[in-house]
Amino acid sequence: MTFRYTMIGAAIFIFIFYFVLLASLLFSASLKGFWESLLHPSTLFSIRLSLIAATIATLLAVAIGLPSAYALSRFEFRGKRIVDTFLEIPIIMSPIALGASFLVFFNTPIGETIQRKGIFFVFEFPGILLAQFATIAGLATRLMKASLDEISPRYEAVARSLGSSSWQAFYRVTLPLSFRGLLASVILSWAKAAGEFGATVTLAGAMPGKTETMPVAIFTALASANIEKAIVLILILVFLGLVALYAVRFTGKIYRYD
Amino acid sequence: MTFRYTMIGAAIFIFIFYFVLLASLLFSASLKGFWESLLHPSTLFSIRLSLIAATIATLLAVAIGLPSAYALSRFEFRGKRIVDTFLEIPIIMSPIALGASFLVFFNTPIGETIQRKGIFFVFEFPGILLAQFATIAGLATRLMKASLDEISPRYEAVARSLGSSSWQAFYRVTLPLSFRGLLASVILSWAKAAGEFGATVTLAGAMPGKTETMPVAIFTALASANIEKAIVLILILVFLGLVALYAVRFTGKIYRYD
Amino acid sequence: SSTRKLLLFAGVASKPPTEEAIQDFRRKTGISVEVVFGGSGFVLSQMKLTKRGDIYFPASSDFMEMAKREGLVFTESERRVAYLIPSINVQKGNPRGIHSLKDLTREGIRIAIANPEMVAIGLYAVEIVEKNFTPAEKERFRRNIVNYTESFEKTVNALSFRAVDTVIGWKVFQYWDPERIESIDLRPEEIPRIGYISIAISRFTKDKPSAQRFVDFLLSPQGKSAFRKYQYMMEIEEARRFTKPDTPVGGEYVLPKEWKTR
Amino acid sequence: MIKIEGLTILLGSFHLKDFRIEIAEGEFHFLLGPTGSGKTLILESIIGLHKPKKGKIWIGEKEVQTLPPEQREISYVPQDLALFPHLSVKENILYGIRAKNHSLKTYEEYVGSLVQVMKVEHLLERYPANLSGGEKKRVALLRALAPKPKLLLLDEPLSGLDPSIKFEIQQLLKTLHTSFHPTVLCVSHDFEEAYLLGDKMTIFIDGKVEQVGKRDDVFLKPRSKYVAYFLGLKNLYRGKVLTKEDMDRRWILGINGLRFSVPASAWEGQAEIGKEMDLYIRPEEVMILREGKSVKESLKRNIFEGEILDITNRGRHHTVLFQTIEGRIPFEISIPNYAFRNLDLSVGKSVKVALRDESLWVME
Amino acid sequence: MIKIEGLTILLGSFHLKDFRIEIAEGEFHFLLGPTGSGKTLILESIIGLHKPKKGKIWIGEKEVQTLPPEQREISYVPQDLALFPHLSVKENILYGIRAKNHSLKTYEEYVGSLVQVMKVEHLLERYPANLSGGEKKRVALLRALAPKPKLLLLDEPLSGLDPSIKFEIQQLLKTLHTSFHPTVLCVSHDFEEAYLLGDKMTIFIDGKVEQVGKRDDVFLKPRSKYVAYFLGLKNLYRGKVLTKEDMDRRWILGINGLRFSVPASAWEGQAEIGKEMDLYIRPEEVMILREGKSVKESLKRNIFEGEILDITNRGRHHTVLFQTIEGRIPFEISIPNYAFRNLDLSVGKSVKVALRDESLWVME
Ligand SMILES: Nc1ncnc2c1ncn2[C@@H]1O[C@H](COP(=O)(O)OP(=O)(O)OP(=O)(O)O)[C@@H](O)[C@H]1O
Ligand SMILES: Nc1ncnc2c1ncn2[C@@H]1O[C@H](COP(=O)(O)OP(=O)(O)OP(=O)(O)O)[C@@H](O)[C@H]1O
Ligand SMILES: [Mg+2]
Ligand SMILES: [Mg+2]
Repeated sequence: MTFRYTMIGAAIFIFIFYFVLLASLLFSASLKGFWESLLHPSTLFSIRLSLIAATIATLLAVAIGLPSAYALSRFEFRGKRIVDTFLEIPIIMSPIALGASFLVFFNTPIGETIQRKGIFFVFEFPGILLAQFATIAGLATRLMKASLDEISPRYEAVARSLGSSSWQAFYRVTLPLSFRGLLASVILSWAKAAGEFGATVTLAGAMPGKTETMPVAIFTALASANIEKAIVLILILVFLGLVALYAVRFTGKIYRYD
Repeated sequence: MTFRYTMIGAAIFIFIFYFVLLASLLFSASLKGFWESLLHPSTLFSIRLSLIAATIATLLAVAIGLPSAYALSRFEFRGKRIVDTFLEIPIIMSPIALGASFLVFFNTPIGETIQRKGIFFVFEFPGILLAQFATIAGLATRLMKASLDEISPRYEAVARSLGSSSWQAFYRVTLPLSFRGLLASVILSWAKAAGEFGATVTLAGAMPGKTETMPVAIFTALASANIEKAIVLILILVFLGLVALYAVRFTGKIYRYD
Repeated sequence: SSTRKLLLFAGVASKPPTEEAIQDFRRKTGISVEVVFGGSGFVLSQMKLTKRGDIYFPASSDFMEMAKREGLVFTESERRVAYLIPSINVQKGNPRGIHSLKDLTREGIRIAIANPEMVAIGLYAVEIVEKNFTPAEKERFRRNIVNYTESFEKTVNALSFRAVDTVIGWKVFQYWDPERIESIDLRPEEIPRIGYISIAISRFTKDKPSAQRFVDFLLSPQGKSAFRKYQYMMEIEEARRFTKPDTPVGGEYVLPKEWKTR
Repeated sequence: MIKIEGLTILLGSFHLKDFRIEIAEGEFHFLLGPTGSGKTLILESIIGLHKPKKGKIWIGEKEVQTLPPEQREISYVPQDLALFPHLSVKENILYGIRAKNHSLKTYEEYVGSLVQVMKVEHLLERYPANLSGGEKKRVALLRALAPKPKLLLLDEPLSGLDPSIKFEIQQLLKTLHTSFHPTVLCVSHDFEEAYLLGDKMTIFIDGKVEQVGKRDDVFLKPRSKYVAYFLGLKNLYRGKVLTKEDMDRRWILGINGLRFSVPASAWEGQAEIGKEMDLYIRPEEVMILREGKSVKESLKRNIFEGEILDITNRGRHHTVLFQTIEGRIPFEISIPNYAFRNLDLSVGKSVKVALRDESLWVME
Repeated sequence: MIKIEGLTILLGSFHLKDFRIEIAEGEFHFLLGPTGSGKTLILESIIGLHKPKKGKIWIGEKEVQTLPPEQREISYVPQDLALFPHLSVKENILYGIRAKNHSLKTYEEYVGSLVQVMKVEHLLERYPANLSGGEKKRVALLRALAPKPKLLLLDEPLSGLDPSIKFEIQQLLKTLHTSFHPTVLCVSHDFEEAYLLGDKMTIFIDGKVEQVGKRDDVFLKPRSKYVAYFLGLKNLYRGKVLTKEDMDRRWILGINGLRFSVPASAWEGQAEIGKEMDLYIRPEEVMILREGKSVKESLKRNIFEGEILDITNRGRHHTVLFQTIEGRIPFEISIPNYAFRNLDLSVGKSVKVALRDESLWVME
């Protein structure tokens, strides 16, 4: 069975690779510094800011991504392939480039008008949301589409033949059926939003007490040579992420489909 | 049909969102500066470095990710779920945290030994590979697993019953059948590696002419307040990414499966 | 306006004293200052792209030169805030036994310097090397360089993470991470220049008087005390103790061609 | 009840042109066609899930092709049933009534009797994942019938089932139809199923309606070779009308030099002498003659001598492959086991067979 | 040829204990069981794709359970065929010979004759995507047979096919087996299929082997109610042995006050008086008596008077639901169409029926 062991061995290797990375973080953190850094007001602020921003950004991404995912999963329409391709823009685009593009955009006449007449994004809280939204919208849509793809369209077909409108069929049938998968997508997107750095720091800036999310705080801690704090912040971020991942695993499927 | 239009509308919105971002970059670039920056030796170096590094990192990720993906797709083994969970570590971990973790790791006794006795990663070319590998290994494995999942295990079953060993069944049947899907996964991973910034800059540094990949060059351009150059570099990076995405779309399936 | 607010673009390296000074300033004047930290050049890009901000406070003098050149700040508003002395920085306990500039040319020493084309301390390092090394020593030194960092705080990181054995940096580094870094002083004749950090008012300011008040505050004894706490040298006389009496402050040094990467 | 005209579906490489069908109130109509012939697409067009290229659809007096599915009052049981896994059996059943905001009160009695007929009382609180295959089918049918649809569409309700469950569902569908008389359009590729359950059927091959009619009209009188082939009929031969006799009440069909006397009633149209036609010999109506036994006058017209080539025991009956000596025409004969035991047949044996008039059918 | 003992499969909630089977060289053996009973898992265990918990498997003289699949010399045709889409038909067929590094030369003649029997000469250069359903099956069978496996495993080769294709493949499998005598283990849930093709069969319900035997032994003499139910047999009644007669050559079975005279050969074991047994009446062997016509002596033992409750035309025959006046026992009778026409039956009519000895079978 060397074939089997080779293949599984590779999988175990990847696991060990990431595991060692996490372990070395733990190994390097000092307990004393940990509590000190954790309970520091600026750390608490960053944690709160990250949680709030990631949550709102995720909600926005779901609000726009769920219908998009539905459209991509169920309908044929002109330009579907292009839309689908564009969902990968945030993957191929370096986050810093993404953030810079926003700065450039807000420097164009349209962008300026938006900021003047509407909401200020640059160096403001909405900027964090925008950066995180841009980073996760594609991913969230993709993941939710995959969840919806798993639900046979026949359920909706039957619901509609029984008198439900397309909206009702969507929220009475498709939504509950794909709920677990959607939830997992949302949690993963949330974790990614919470870890977003490049676009956030470029668009919203690293402003302590204002736009300094966890990853940005890691950056400033590193940049001001505060390694203990950086490690603690990384650990907190990874912890949050792992909790999120665990939550994803936990959301196994309830229903067996036939 | 307002349901349909709402859903499709959301999808179109996401498209426009990313499209406007790209358009504003184009709008802001000056043609003269473009050629100048593009043909500058340091830009050409960064492009070459990015292409080489991303390619090697992708090859490494495939070398380890393909067997892992196979194991995750076909075998049951203890700890499979944990391995699967760890593939998402790079998603939940901020790239900057990932890079910093490597710095921390190479600061531990094990890490130091590796560097002293073996290869130096920090601020060196292998560091780029390591950073990019760590960023894409999880994604590449996930994507390749999805491609393999699409190929019914019955093909292998039949091949083995006809006398092929498991290795032969893998490369004579599973590999050609999933080739297109694997290729698409590889290209997407490559694009992500090419766009990797946070981990690379933290681990491998930003040494012009040595470890300055495209995204790092974008950052240094921004960090040296050279915005024109940054925009041009972003455009080049996005162009490379779009070519890769187009290549992904182009690798449609050849075979209809029954 | 009623609630006056200033936007400050600041180099992240001087984050702790800057934050303290801002607090003191608000307590004193009621004007709050929002600050975008980052690499000095990176925040300059942000200022340029967003056409916002009242004050620019880079952690490295060269970006101030660039800002002045590009007309992003009022040239006449520039004030020097603190003075910096270059030194050799090594890992705590000096495991590689580096005691002098010459030791940097030893085989196998891993050196980082800041990018001399972007960051002032990088340029200073080059000048130190050019001035004190023979061509052969210079060659060995250059072989030992493993990284140009894009900002000088990254040089500190490199040392903190023990990614390199030594960096040519500011003497003040040792106070930022005293558990991991110590400084080896250069001999006074080896120091070509005294570095400094300065502050200036941005062209994009909408409230120049308040901005001016902040600059003035920073230069007042109260403002300076915040920086002193972090061992910055706030008067030229303090710096002169480590140099020859005629060592210039700032000024131009043209990067020799061989050091150019782009 | 339902009428479709000019239905045209174009989807990728699939083309269906000008499909038409008409189903009377209370009829159990089967739409039969080979796999991939577009049956499901036709159902989906009727429901409104697929937008056909062209075509008109009436349900009752109403033209419905512009209505959304939820207003067409058609219930649908897809092949995979698609019971809502997150709802209990009861909630599944009541889904349609609730979706239409109708009062449960008015449906109580009707649904109650349905529940009884379908024997699902004891399942009401369970979830679909905990039902057996047959139970699932019953619940799906019940869910479709509960909101009293004007039309019930079934997509291959009997395929892929174990034989015992299949039998149970067949019985149930029969009972259901006799008790509640819903108008049903049922799709299948299995003629036997359609024969057992359907009043009428539409046979539909290669995008063309080949035959519409009562089940016996189709079974006993297939209109074309394609239909015959689809029904799995054997013993088809190309022949030519040689003469007519018995005051044109019979034709003589020549095949390989043999003369078959076919009643003119076996063909609806007029057949001139010289016309080429297909003859179909129904295996279960061929009689193998016992030696020495007398033969009825009416059977004497079509007596052939030949040899037995093969005998297959099919459990409930035997199939004998017979070949005429003259003309070497092989045909299959199906005989009941008790008759087979009496006949003492063996491969290679020479026997005479007589063709009953009921065994003969011609097609153009 | 192949022998399996003590095969135990535990997989999630699925349990199979101590399964055993034995198949002789050249036998066409059917493994019959309801959906989800574990048939595919058994096949996979034999091939070596699934590692069973316990059990020994011999192929020929060799114990194979520790060998990897490629060394077991078993070919496999899965339900979905799994023709390699990236290989032409020819390459598909030669895959096995190539995989074993055998010389193509030595197989040329054999494969050539297979290609001819299977009628795929004209398809060799095509790719699987361009084949019809029936063609695909043929190629898959050919691919499995080409490397001369010791054993051929078929997973539901006939299910999900259009009736006409099904018929074609049935014929082909028959031809194949008579021409090349491969040892075949075929899995199915359809008894009729097994009856038509199989030499022997193993019936396997709820994790238990219920009956093993020749096809007629199973069909005519089901060993238990479960088997009978699985075979889709109707007319099962619980009765009690009342007396014996005719020198113990016949028993009298009492059901609802009626007395059935059953030949002792209808049960292999000894039955004491008072024992409860199931009686099965085979519908196609029941005779409806024509008024006034004389009855053979042997039939006189089991004549019952009753009423016709229902008549169903099943196309190739009619089913009559008959109920005895005394005891009110309902049973189905199946009669050929020509007999039905002569009998002039109608619902409600009183008739007498006679049970041939062949129609009676008892089970414990
Ligand atoms: N969404 C689609 N896009 C393209 N072609 C399709 C689509 N849906 C169905 N088809 C094609 O249309 C044809 C008819 O499909 P349909 O499902 O209606 O057949 P069917 O008669 O129901 O077959 P079956 O008996 O297998 O259910 C098939 O050839 C199928 O491949
Ligand atoms: N990998 C698996 N893990 C858990 N349970 C399984 C697995 N594979 C099969 N089973 C279960 O084992 C049982 C037997 O499966 P199997 O596929 O052998 O049945 P089968 O008799 O071939 O049915 P069918 O006629 O539907 O093909 C089923 O209940 C199935 O759900
Ligand atoms: Mg269909
Ligand atoms: Mg199976």
